[in-house]
Amino acid sequence: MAPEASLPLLLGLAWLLPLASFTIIVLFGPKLGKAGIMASYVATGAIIGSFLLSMTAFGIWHIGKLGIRAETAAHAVEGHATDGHDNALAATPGNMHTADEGDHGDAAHGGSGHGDAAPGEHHGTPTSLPKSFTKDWYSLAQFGPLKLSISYYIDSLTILMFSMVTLIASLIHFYAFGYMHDELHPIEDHEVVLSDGHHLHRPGRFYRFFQYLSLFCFSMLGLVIAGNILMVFVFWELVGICSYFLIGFYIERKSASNAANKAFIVNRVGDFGMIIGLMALWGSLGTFAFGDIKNEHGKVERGIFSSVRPPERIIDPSIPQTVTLTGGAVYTGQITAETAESIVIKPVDGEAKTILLSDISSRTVPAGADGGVPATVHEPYALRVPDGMVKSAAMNLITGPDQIEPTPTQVETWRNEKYGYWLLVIAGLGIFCGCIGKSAQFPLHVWLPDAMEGPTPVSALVHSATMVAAGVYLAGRFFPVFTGEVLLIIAYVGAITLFMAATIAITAVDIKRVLAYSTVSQLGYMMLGIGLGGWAAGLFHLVTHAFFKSLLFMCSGSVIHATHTNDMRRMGGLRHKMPWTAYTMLVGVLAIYGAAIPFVVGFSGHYSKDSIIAQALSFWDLNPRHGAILAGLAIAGSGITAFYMFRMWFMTFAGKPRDHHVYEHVHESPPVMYIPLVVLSVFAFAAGFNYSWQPLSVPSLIEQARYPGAAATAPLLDRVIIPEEFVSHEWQFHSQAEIIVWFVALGGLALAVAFYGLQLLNADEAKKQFAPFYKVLWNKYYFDELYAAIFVKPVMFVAKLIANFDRWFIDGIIHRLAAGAKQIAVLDDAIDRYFVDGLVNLVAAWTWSIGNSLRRLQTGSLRQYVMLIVIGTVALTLLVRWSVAAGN
Amino acid sequence: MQLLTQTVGVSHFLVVGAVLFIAGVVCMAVKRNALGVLMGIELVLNGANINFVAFGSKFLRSDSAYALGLDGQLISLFVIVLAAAEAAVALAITLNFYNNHSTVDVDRADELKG
Amino acid sequence: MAEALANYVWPWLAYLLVGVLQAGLLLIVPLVGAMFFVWIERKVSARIQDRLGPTRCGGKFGWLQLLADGLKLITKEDLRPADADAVLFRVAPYISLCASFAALLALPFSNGWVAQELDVGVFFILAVVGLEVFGVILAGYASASKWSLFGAMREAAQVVSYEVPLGMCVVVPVMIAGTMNLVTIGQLQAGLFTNWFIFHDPFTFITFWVYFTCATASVNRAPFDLAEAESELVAGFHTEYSGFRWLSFFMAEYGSMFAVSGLAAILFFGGWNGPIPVASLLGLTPEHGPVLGWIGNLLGLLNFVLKCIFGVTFMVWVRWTLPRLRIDQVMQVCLKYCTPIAAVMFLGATIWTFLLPGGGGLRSMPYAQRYVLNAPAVEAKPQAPAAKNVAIDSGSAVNDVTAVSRTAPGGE
Amino acid sequence: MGPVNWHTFFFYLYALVACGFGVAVVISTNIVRMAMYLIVSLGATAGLFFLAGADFVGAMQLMIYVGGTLVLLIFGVMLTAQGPLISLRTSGGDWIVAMLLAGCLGALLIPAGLTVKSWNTGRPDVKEEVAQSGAQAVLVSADQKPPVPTAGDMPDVNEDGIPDKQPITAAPLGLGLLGARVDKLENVPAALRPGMSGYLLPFEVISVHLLVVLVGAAYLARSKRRAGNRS
Repeated sequence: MAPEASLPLLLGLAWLLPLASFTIIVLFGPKLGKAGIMASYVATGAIIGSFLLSMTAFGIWHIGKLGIRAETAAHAVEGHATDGHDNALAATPGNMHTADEGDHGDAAHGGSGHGDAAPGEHHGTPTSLPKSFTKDWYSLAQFGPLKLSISYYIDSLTILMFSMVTLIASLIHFYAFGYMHDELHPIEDHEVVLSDGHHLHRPGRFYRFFQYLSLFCFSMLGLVIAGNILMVFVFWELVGICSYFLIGFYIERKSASNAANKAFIVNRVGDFGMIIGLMALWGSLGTFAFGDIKNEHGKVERGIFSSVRPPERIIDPSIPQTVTLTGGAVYTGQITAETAESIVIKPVDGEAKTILLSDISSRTVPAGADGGVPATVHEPYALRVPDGMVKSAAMNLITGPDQIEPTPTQVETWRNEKYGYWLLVIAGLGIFCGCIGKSAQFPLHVWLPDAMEGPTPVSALVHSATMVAAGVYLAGRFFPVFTGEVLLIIAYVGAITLFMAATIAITAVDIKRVLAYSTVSQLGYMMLGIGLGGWAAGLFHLVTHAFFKSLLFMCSGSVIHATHTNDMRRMGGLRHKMPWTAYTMLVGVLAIYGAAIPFVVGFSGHYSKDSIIAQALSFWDLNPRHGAILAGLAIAGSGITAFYMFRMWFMTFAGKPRDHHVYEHVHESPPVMYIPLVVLSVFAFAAGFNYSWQPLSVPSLIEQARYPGAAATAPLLDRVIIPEEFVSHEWQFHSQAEIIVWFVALGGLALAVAFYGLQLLNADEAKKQFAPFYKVLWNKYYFDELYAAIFVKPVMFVAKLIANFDRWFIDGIIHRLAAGAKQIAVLDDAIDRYFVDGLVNLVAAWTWSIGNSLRRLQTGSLRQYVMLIVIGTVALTLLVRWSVAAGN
Repeated sequence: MQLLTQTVGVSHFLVVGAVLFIAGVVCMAVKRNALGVLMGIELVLNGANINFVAFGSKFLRSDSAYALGLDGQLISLFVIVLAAAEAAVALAITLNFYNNHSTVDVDRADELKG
Repeated sequence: MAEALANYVWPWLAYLLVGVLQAGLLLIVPLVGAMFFVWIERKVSARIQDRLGPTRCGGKFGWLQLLADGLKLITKEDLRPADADAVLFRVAPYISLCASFAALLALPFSNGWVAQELDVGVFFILAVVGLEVFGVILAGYASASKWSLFGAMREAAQVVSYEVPLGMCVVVPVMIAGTMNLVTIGQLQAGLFTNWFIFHDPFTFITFWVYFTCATASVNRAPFDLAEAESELVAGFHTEYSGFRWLSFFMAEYGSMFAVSGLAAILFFGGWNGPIPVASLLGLTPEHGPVLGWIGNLLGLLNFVLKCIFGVTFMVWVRWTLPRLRIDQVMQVCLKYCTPIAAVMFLGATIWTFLLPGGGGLRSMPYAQRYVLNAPAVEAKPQAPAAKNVAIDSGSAVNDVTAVSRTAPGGE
Repeated sequence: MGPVNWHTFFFYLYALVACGFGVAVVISTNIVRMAMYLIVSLGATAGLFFLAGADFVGAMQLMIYVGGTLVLLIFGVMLTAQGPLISLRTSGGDWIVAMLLAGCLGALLIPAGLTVKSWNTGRPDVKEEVAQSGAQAVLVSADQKPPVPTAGDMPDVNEDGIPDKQPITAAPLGLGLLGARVDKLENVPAALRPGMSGYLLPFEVISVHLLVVLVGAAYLARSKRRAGNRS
């Protein structure tokens, strides 16, 4: 079965399996086994099934790639030669990426090969695998230009996400089976005090938890496989609602329900921006689809990507060109139209002529001002404001009442005057707003720590693989659409987020909150990476982080499961009691710390974080001002990360127990819980490697998904250049990053050891020393208070006003109306009873009496009837005769 | 004797039909015996039939172009057949009536009188 | 004939004379025929019972026996029960007699020798023969005697129910001939005896036997003579009768026997046509002059009467051979056997005639050609030589059949 | 006086019999006699039909009506057998009323029959009709067009207007019932002739109706003697 057929099938099944299990559990939840214990089997089975399917897709993808590699081996050599990085800036991405599919394996590039063949530029061999498969599965509706369809967009990134999500989700399902074990029995919730002073007693919700998990996985997978942004939005919201359900799993707890509401509402803010982005895109491009989809008429409809970064070379029609044919004929004139196989040239004298590209021996374009390629020539896959945006921005410029559609030349000139560029920026910003909300970036990060109210497996899922990953994933997906300005904003948001969250994490004492803030800051890293043009780096970090963060969360969950508390101040020395948890968690900590022997080997976090830092450095190199801030924040963040992570580990596991009462009851978690930890720790260690056999290395997979084309430019800002990513693989940036990060992180580690490991310094004194800072950090920069003051209180006030208005004014009117209606009804009733009914009864009485009198006519005597008939006949005939006689 | 020398026309048949018809009606009206009533009906139908046939025949009238032609005979055929059917049902009813009341007096059949 | 006579006397007198003459001729059948048949019956029954039968009066074979019987019956006293319904009692026998006599009106004794040629002759005869039972019922009722009443009731039930299969059987040859005019039917069977309808196809062959059974029943001859079942009801409906009225019942019975036999002869046995068309071979046809035509017709008359007598004798033979049936058996024979068989035969004959190649189709072409097929008139089809013969030796009465083929402008 | 018109003569004969016995049916009180009178009247009516040139209808009349009335008679005998000749007398009032009504009806119907002039006498053109129709006129030839009356439903008549040969009506009637109106052929263009439906549908309807009626009659008349149901 060909990949273009098998991949959608496999992934689609993998996507729908959790939905099936969700449906089953919804329908028969409590009846599945005792207290719904079978629900976990169903859900786990489903997710494992989709994991296996994803792995199969993974395999198929690589087999396809290997085929290509085999037949492109020849190109490998000079391909390697051609993409020497020094000439990369001048080289056009097109020819630069043609041949280097084969050499992702070389470690010289820090594992992340760059670029991949563009869809159009494949060697058309049967084994060649296109960059991405996209197609409509099912068209929901078509309203004029608005086409709603369920489609898929599958490239290596999709497959990678599928594998990662399903793997982690399966492990979390296993883990949750142990963790949620209490829910099998009726629960007495000690954190809920009813009005009568008793604790809440409720039946267990085991099956419901797993039903939510299944829905969650379904939504996430749907978001990943989505082929158009509308579908993305739908599943985006589904993910949101699932997180709402799961965070508010202990719905009776005030804090839990508050947290759920908070998460949901905060996400709405982001989604509002996202909707704006959607509108901007659709209103100007008229499509939701990512890639080019061949519609039922066999006509290829341009997707968002290819309309923002057109794959063909476009030349300003206003510039005359010289075209030489193989026959020797030479034409000079404007290119009025250019398609994939032919061009239409209009000589200055004479009429337009269509020429097949195959006949063309050479095309010369007059050089631009700077002697290089003229500015008016659009290279393939370079960012370009789509005509739609230009038109919708410059509509009011159309001259003449009769003109409806502007001419290509007009469009071209408007585009050169930067019309519609803002629309593109707004679209990008809108999409990014959604990402901010989902992955808890700087202004909207407040919901994530509160989300700790949910059961720990949920936190693990939310924080590693699904919810927050969605934001970064979408940012990565839309990377080709973002302009330089947007990218810069993304970078700033990420930097601020990572630093702020890291600092807050220093002072947190709730073990899960520490992890939550570390998640926020790591997400900041990813955003920073993407914003600096380090697309692959950001997504790479997303993957590795998914592994070790889920590991960390599950470990903390295991700890909480044992100690029944989140407060690290009551823990300590637990490593004696629960070795498995302790050391797997240590692996996780090392991974996020980025521990490594420089240039030799390291944990997964090491590679991903370093590639981000390297990108930051290369950015710094190109534009010093912004670069200093961003790179500085990033590097500092790594140090802080090291500090608070080790602080957490020491406080939890090292030293001697601070709360003996807790310590007594601590016990190692059951195997079903710590076996997933082991598995994950392996991944957390190894996920970042790039192997000589590259298919399994994450970066190369991500590279295969890269959308070709030069980096975005920021024409609105002066002197901001987004560097190409492969630049950061150069030795200088690369080595710099590794060394700097290594030392900074080591510093953080040393501090942590000093404070909490060996107790050389007293944390409380430091607390007093930096009281003001501490206060600010302890209160999380007063964000919640700020929002409460700015948004919540006014809203409450207005709501009260409106409520009063409603109660007194509108209700008053309605009550008056009701009273009036009642009166009318009474009157009406009287009329009905006495007038209408009277009338009807009168008629009935008449009918009855008439019938009664006519009754005697029916004597039952046949012969009288006969006589009556005769009389009737005679009378009738006489009547007719007389009438006729009267007639004439 | 003047009567016998001129040809007969439709009118003569009509008169005969009328007489039979009236006889049938009176028969229906005065007979208390259900069978008598039936015979009255037969007479009435016959009167009607005579009219039809007379109208159908073409040499009974001076303007034979306007005669019914075969239609008259066809209709009278239908009438005859229907009369037979009617007689069958009526006899069956009478028999039932006789079974239940052991008489055929139609005046006794007035259970449903108002 | 009437026209011919009208040249000499007043036309009304001429008509009167002709009418009287024809009636007289026909009366021979029930009056003389009845006596003759009684004699035959006696002789045949005697032979069957191994006796001699009447031998005394008259010559060797008791020739005069029939006359003696007539005299005896006429001179008998005419009795009437006291509380009989006088009028009906008197009228009843004459009704029967008139019925069976009227049946002879439409019976062609020879080519065109028919008292009143009716286009619906078959029908007419059936209807009139059916009327005979009327007198029987009246007699049974009027004589105010249980036996008579029972006999009458049986007779009524029997005859009324046997009308159904009888009609069905008669329809078969009518369908083949395409007309109910007995003369036409007879002419259609002219020629060799293979043209007789009984040999037309197997179905007609079977039909004839069913017809004969039903006819025997409808004229209540043995074994269907329950109306005068001597062993059960003294003498059935004519228990109270005597003398000439009794005689007229018998004349009616034999007359109707003659009528149904004649009908059978015309419908199945080619009427006046002999097995071999001697007349037309000898040229005794109206074409060769009226006198020869008359002689030919005389031969035809002979044929016909012989056939009728054969039929009657057959009935007599059956009577003295078979035992009498019970009333329920009679009904069974009628409803369970004759009716279905007749229906099936009708179906089969239809299929044979119209669907089978060489089935012959309608024998009377004119309607078929001019109206049904709506096609130009041609001579009869080769499979139907009878129709050809019609065209050859068709007498004055045939013209209504052949005229079309002469006058119809083909396929307008 | 002119020559007696035998057609007329027979008409008056039959008419007298029919009317007389019809009235006799009304007057008589004995059911069996009524039946007999009725049969005679019906027979006379059949004769009238023959005179009107509708001999098929006449035969039908004889067969069906007379047969049907025969059954009537039988029932009359059976149902009035016990209590010999019981007759249900009718009150004089009924008689008077009925007679009044009969008078009204007669005053209505008989004049109605006599009003139309063209109905009072037979065809005046009989003679030339005979002259030109000749012996062949039994079936219509297409060159004859109405209003010249066409044979097939019109017999030859001699100078006294007596139909001396019965017309052929059976086949046209049968064809008419089967859907081919041979008597109307001349008025219809040849193209339409196959499509002339005639009376096929009514014929079928009547047949089904008859079947249903017979079944229903058998059902009604079946003997269901329930104990204590005899009043």
